Amino acid sequence: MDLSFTPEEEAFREEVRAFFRDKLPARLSTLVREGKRLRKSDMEEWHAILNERGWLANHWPEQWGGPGWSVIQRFIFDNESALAHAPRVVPFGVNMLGPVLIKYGSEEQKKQWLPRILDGSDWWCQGYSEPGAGSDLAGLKTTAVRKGDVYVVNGQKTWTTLGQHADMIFCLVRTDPTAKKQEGISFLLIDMKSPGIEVRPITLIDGEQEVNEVFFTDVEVPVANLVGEENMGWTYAKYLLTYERTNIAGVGFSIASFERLKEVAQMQKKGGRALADDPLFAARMARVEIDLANMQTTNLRVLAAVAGGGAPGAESSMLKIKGTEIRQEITSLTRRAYGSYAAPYIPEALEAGWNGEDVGPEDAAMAAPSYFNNRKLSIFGGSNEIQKNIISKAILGL
Amino acid sequence: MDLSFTPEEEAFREEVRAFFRDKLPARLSTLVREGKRLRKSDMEEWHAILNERGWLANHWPEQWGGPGWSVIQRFIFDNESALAHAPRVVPFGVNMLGPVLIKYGSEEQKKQWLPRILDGSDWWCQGYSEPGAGSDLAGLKTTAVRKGDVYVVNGQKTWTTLGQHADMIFCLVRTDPTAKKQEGISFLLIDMKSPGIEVRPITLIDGEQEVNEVFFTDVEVPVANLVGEENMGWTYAKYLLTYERTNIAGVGFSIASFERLKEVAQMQKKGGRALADDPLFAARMARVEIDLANMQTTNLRVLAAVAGGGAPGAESSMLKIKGTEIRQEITSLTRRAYGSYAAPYIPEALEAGWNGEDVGPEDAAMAAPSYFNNRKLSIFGGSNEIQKNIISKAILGL
Amino acid sequence: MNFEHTDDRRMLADTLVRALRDGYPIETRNAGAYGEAGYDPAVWQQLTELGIVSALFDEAAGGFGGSGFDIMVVFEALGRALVVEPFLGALMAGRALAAGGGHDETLARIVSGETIAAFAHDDGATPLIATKSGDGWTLSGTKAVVSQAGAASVFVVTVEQDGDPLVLLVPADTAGVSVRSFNVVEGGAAGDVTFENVALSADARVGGEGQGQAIVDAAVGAGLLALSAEAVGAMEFVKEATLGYLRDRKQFGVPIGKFQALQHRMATVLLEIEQAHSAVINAASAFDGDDAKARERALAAAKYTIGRTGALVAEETIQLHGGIGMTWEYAVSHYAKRLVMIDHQLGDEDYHLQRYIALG
Amino acid sequence: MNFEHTDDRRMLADTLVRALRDGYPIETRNAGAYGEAGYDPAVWQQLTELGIVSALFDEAAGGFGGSGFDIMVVFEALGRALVVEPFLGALMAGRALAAGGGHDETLARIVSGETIAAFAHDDGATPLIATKSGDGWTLSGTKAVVSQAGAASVFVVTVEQDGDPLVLLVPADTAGVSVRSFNVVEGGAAGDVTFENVALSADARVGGEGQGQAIVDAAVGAGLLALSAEAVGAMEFVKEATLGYLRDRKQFGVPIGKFQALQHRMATVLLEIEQAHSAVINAASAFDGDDAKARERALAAAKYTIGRTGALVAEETIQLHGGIGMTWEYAVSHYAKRLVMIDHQLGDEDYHLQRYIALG
Repeated sequence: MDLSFTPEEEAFREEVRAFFRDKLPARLSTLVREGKRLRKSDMEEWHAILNERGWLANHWPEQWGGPGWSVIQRFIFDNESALAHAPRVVPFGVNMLGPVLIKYGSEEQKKQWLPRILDGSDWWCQGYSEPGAGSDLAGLKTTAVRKGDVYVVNGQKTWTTLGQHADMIFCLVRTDPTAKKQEGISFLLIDMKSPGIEVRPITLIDGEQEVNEVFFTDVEVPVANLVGEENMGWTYAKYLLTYERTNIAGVGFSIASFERLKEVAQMQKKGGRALADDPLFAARMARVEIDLANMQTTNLRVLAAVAGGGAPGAESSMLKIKGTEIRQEITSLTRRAYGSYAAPYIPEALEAGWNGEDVGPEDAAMAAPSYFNNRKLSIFGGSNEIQKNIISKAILGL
Repeated sequence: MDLSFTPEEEAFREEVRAFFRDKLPARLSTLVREGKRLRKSDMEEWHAILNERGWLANHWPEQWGGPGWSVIQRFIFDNESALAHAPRVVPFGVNMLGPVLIKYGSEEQKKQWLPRILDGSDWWCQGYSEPGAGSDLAGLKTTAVRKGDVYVVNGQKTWTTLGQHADMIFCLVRTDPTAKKQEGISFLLIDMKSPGIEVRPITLIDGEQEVNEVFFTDVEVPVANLVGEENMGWTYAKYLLTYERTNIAGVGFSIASFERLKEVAQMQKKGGRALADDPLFAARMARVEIDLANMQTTNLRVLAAVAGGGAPGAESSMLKIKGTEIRQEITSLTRRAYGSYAAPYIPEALEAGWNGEDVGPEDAAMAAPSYFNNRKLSIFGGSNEIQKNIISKAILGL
Repeated sequence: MNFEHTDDRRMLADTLVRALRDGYPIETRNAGAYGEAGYDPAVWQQLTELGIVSALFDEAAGGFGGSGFDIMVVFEALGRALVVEPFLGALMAGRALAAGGGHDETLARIVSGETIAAFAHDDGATPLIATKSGDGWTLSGTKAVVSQAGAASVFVVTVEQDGDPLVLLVPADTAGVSVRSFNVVEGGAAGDVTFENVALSADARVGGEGQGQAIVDAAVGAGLLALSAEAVGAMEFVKEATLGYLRDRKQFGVPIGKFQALQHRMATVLLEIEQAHSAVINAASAFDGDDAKARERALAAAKYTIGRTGALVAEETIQLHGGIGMTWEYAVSHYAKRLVMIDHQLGDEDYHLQRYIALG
Repeated sequence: MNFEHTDDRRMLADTLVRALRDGYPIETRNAGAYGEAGYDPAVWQQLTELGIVSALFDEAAGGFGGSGFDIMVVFEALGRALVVEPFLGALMAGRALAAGGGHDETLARIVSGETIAAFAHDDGATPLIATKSGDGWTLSGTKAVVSQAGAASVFVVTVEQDGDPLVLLVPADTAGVSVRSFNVVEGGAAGDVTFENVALSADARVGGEGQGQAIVDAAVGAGLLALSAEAVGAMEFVKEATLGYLRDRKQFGVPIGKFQALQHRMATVLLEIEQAHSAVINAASAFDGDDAKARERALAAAKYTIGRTGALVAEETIQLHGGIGMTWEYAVSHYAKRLVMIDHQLGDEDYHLQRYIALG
C-alpha cells in the first residue's frame, strides 16, 4: 500500500498543471474562482482548448479521440482542473451521451455525432426527468409513436440543465405503452430546432436560470436517431447513469472551496479575533477538512478497485452521498462565515465584468446563493435517498 | 400563557418537597444518587412509604386509592421525585396493570388485585415481549388453551424486567391461533409460583441482571384470571402502552443527571482548566441543557393539551423519542467527562455498602455502565423507530 | 401554569393571520420582497392600521400589548406569511426609545406605524465613532446590513464606547447620513448606513448616562424574541407544505410519504419544530421576568435553537421536495431561504450558544 | 499509488486472522477479558509465537516489519477479533525503547514476546515526579489506567518536566512500584501504577537529553495508529454482524432489513466505516513519512474519526439489533463497548480535533 503517486503519476500531474498554467485563460479561471456566471461562449472556449490538446473526452477510447488515461490519471486531471479553477466540462455530450453512443450506437451514429461533440458543433442536453418522474425515472410518460420514417414525440421533460443553449437533446421516450414500466422505453436523439419544441426556463431558489422545461408537441424525429434497439432504452439509460463516476465525489471542487473558506475565516472577525480562531467555527472547519481528507482516500480506493478489476457501480453511490455532503457543508460554512454580509442579494454581481462596488467583503454576495444552489447536489443525478437504496440493495444485500 | 406555576401548584410542589425531605430515607436517596443497585427490599420499603401517604398510584381514581391529582400535579410529583433521588416506582403493577384492571377488569378482579398492588402483597412483572415478537408485539406465539376451568399456557416471554422478584405476571397469550394476528390475543394474570414456570436471568451489556426470560410449560391458569374478554387482549395491551405517559420524557431524571454532570465537568480537568471550560465540552453540555429546557416545556404543553381535553396518545411518542435522546446524551457526556477513569469495571462498587477504595474519582465506575445500560431507553417501551412510525401515521398522517 | 393565550391576544393573532392569508399571497409578498423597495408600502399601511405595531408596545409606550407573548404571536404570524415589511425595525427602535425615554413623539409615530424606523447596531467596514462636539456629537462610520434601512425615516443608532454604549436617534434626512440599499437573499431589503461627520445635538441621545447597555439589551432582546418567533411561524408553514407534498407526490406508484425513511426524517423534523416552539415560549416567558440573566439565557437559547433547527428544517424541506423545492416559483424555497438567513441576523447559532455558556 | 498490501504483509494478516478465527472465539476472549488477569496468557503466547509482536518492529529493533501499514493490518485483525492481550503495551513501550536506544536486551524480549511491557503515560491523582538523586532519580506519584499494567513486567514511564519529558524504564518488581489492577468495562484489564520513592539509576533513562518528546511522540503515535486500526477492525465485525441480523431477523412478517428507514441508517453506517478506514490508511501512510506535522495531523484526524464513528457504529449496532444487542451473551455488545471505550484511551474525539486544529 502506498498513497504517494508513482513517478509516472507525478510526472503526469506536472504535465496537467503546466497545461492549466499555460492554456487556461485567466479571464475564465477568475470567473470560476469568483463564482460568476459563465456564458455559453466561455464554456465553448474552454472545450475548444481542451479538445485541441485531446483532453476533452478523457475517458473515451483512443479510437474516438480519448487520451487513453487510467482512472487514476482521470482523477488527477479532474482534481487539478478544480484546483486551477477551470470551467467544468459540460457533461451532457462528453460524459453522458458519448459513452452510450460508443457502447450502443451504430457506426454511422458514432461517426456522425462523436466528432461533433468534440469540436463543439453540437451542444447537447439531457431529456430524462419529467414532472411526474423524478426519482422514479422509469415512470416517464413522454411518448414516441413510429410513423413511417419518423417517431412523433409528445410530452414534457424538466430540469433540463443548460437546455437553453442546446442544439440537440437525448431523450428517454416511451415507445411501448403496454409494456412494463422499464421495458417500453427508447433512447432518441432530437434536434432542438425541430418544430414543436418549446424551451421554458425555470428560475431556481438562488434566482438563476440554469434549468429548463422542454415541451414536445408532435415533434418528428428521424428513426435513424434511435440509439440501439427500440424499447431497450432503459439499459442504455442505466449505463449512462453509472458510467463516468471518477469525479462524482467532487474532491477537487471541495479542496478548492475549502481553501477559499480558510481565507474567508481568516479575514472575518468574531469577538476581536479571526473567525478561524473561534473554537466552534474552527471545529466545524476541522471536521469537514478531516472528512474531506478521508473522502479523498475513499475515492482513490474505489477507483483503484475499479482499475484492478473490482466492481464499480454501487460504490459510486457512496462517493456521491459523502462527496455531496462535504461540498454542501463547505458552502454552508462559507455562508456562515460571512455573517450578516451573506444577506445582500446582488444578482448583477454574478455577471462577468460587473464593476459595481461590493457590499461588505469581496465575494460575500456569492456565498448564500452558492449555498442554496448547491442544495441540488443531493437531489440531482439520483437523489441521495436513491443512492442509499442502491447501497442497501447492491452493497449491503438488504 | 403563563409558564409559572399557579399558587396552588406552587403550594403542591412545596408539599411534595417536604414529603421527600421528611419521608425519603437518606439511605435510599444515596443509593439512587450514586447509581448503586437497589435490592427488592429497598423498592418495597419506598412503595410502602408512598402508599402510606396515598401517593403510590398517583394516577388511579380516588375510588381505588389514587390521590385525585391533575396531570400537572403528577408531572410535578414525578419531577420532584427524580430531583430528590427517590427510587422509581416499580411500574408493572402500579402504572401498567392497575389502569388496565380499572378500565377492563371485573369488580372481583379489581377488589382482589388493586389493594395488593398498593400494599405490596404482589410484585408484578410484564409478559409482553417474546424472542420472535419485539417491535412486532402482536406476533407473539405463547399459547393459552382453555381446558375446563383453566387455561394451559405454553411458550416463552423475554425482557421481563425484575421478573426474578415477581409473584405475578400479566401476560399476552394467543387464545385463537386461527384469528388474524391482533385478534386472537388474550390478557392473563399468572401466578409466578405455578408449576411449569421457569425464570432465567439475562445478563445485559453492563454485566447486570435486571431482565429475564420466562418459560411456560403446561402452566395452568384459572379462567378467573382472564382480564376482560377472550381474544380482546390486544385492545387492553394497547391501552396499557399509551396510558400513563406523564413521565415518559423523564425530564426529572434528566435534570438530576445533568446537575451531576455539571459537577463532574467542574471537577475533571482538561489542559489545566476545568473540563466545563473546554469550549467543545461546554458546547456539548449547553446543547443538551437547552434541549432539555425546551423538552420540559414541550412536555408541559402536551400535558396541558391532555388536561384541556386535547388528544393524548401519539404526542407521547414525541416525548419518548426526545426524552430518551436527551437522557442518553447526558449519560454519554458523563461517561466522556471521566476520561480514562470511565474504563475501570468495578461491579462490586455498585453494591450498597461497598467499602472498597474508588479507582479514580468517586462514582466514575458507574458512568460507563450507566451509559451502556441506558441504551435500552431507545429500545424498550416501543423502540424509537416504532414511535416514529406512530408519529408518521397518527400525527403526520403519512 | 397555563398554555392558552388570553382572548385579546388570540383575537389579535387571528386578525393578523386572516389579514395575511387574504391579503398577502406569496406573489404579493415576492413582488414587494424582491422589488426595489424590498417591501410593499401598501401592505405595511394596511397591517399597521390593524394595530400590529401597537400590539408590540405596552400602554406606557402608547401601545396595547408589549409582553413577550404579544411579540411571539405577532412574529409567528408574520413568519408564517413570510412578511418582509419593517416590523422588526419598529419593534427594536421603538423598544430602545421606550427604554430610554424622552423621545415620546417619535415613539408615538413608530407605534402608530406612521414612521418607519430601523435599528442600526452592527458596525460595518468602518466602525461608527461618536466624537464629543459641544453638547452633542459628530458621528462617523458605517452600520452594516441594517434591516429595511432604505425605508426608514429614523434610525436608532448604537455606538460602542468605553463603559457604556451610546444610543442616538438620527433622522434619516440628517445631513451626512446616506444609505446604500440592497435586497437580501431571501427577499426584503437592508442597507449599509454611512454617517459622514453627522452633527447631532445633545437631545439626539436616547436615555441617560449609564443607561446605554440596558437600552441595547431591551432592543436586541426584543429582536431576538421576534426573530425566533418568526422562524417558528415559517417552520410551521413549511412543515404543512412538506406534509402535503409527501401525501400528494407519487413516485414508484405510491405517495412518497409512504417511504419509511422519509417518514422517520419528517418525524424528526416535527420533533425539532416542537422543541423550537418550546424554546420561543420559554424566551417569551422569561422576556417579561425580573431575572435579567434568566431572560438573556432564554433568549440566547431560543436564537441558538431556531438557528440550528431553521437550517435543519430548510434543508430537509428542500430535500424532501426534491427539485420542485428548489424553484423560485414554489413558495417553500423562499421560506427555506428565510429559515437559513435568519441565522445571519443578531448573532448566529454558535454565537448564541457561546453567549448562553458565558451567561451560565 | 497502490492500495494493495505487499505479499508479506498480506500473509501476516491472513495468518493472524486465521489463528484468531480458529483459536479465539468470543467465549475464549470473554473468559480472559473478564477474568482476573484480564487476558489469556496462553493466547498471548500462541500469538507472539506467530511473530505478531515482531511484525510491529523493524529489523533494527529486532522485528521484521514496523511500518505504519504493518501496525495497521495487525491491529485491524486484533480489533476484528476483539483481542485484549497486551499488544498495545508491547508496541508503545517497544517503540519508545527503539526510539531512545540503549535498552536493547529489554527491547529484544519485548519484540519476541517474552516480556510483557506497558507504557505508563497519563498521570493519576498524584502527578508523577522525578527528583534528581545522585546520577539517578527518585520517582513518586501514580500513573492512571495503564493498559494491562498487571500483566507487565516492565514499564516505560513518562515524567512531565519543564522542557522535555523524561522517559524511564522501570521493571515492575522495582522496590516501591505497585499496581492496582482492575478489569475494564469492555473486557481486558488496566491498572493504576503507584511509585513510592522508587530509586532509579541513571541507566533507567530511555534516550538522552532533549530526546524525550520525540520518544513520547514515537510511542503515542504508534499507539494512536494501533487504536484507530483496532477500531476499524471492530467496526468491520459489527457491520457484518448487523447486516446478518437485518437479513435474518423477521418482524411484521419480513426481515427487518427490508425496512427502508433501517436500510438508510445502515447505509450511513457503511459510509462512515469506509471513511474511518480511509482515515486509518491516511494515518498509516503519514506515520512513516518525513513530515512530522503531517504525521501528527493524520494521527489526530484518525483518532478523532474513529472516536466519532466508533460511538456512532456502536450505538447504531445496538439500536438496530434491539434488545439482543444489549445482552452479554451476544458478541456485538462487547464490540460495541470496545468501540465506545476506545475513545477513552490516548485522548478522545474532542481532544484530537483540537490537536488537529492546533497543528494546522
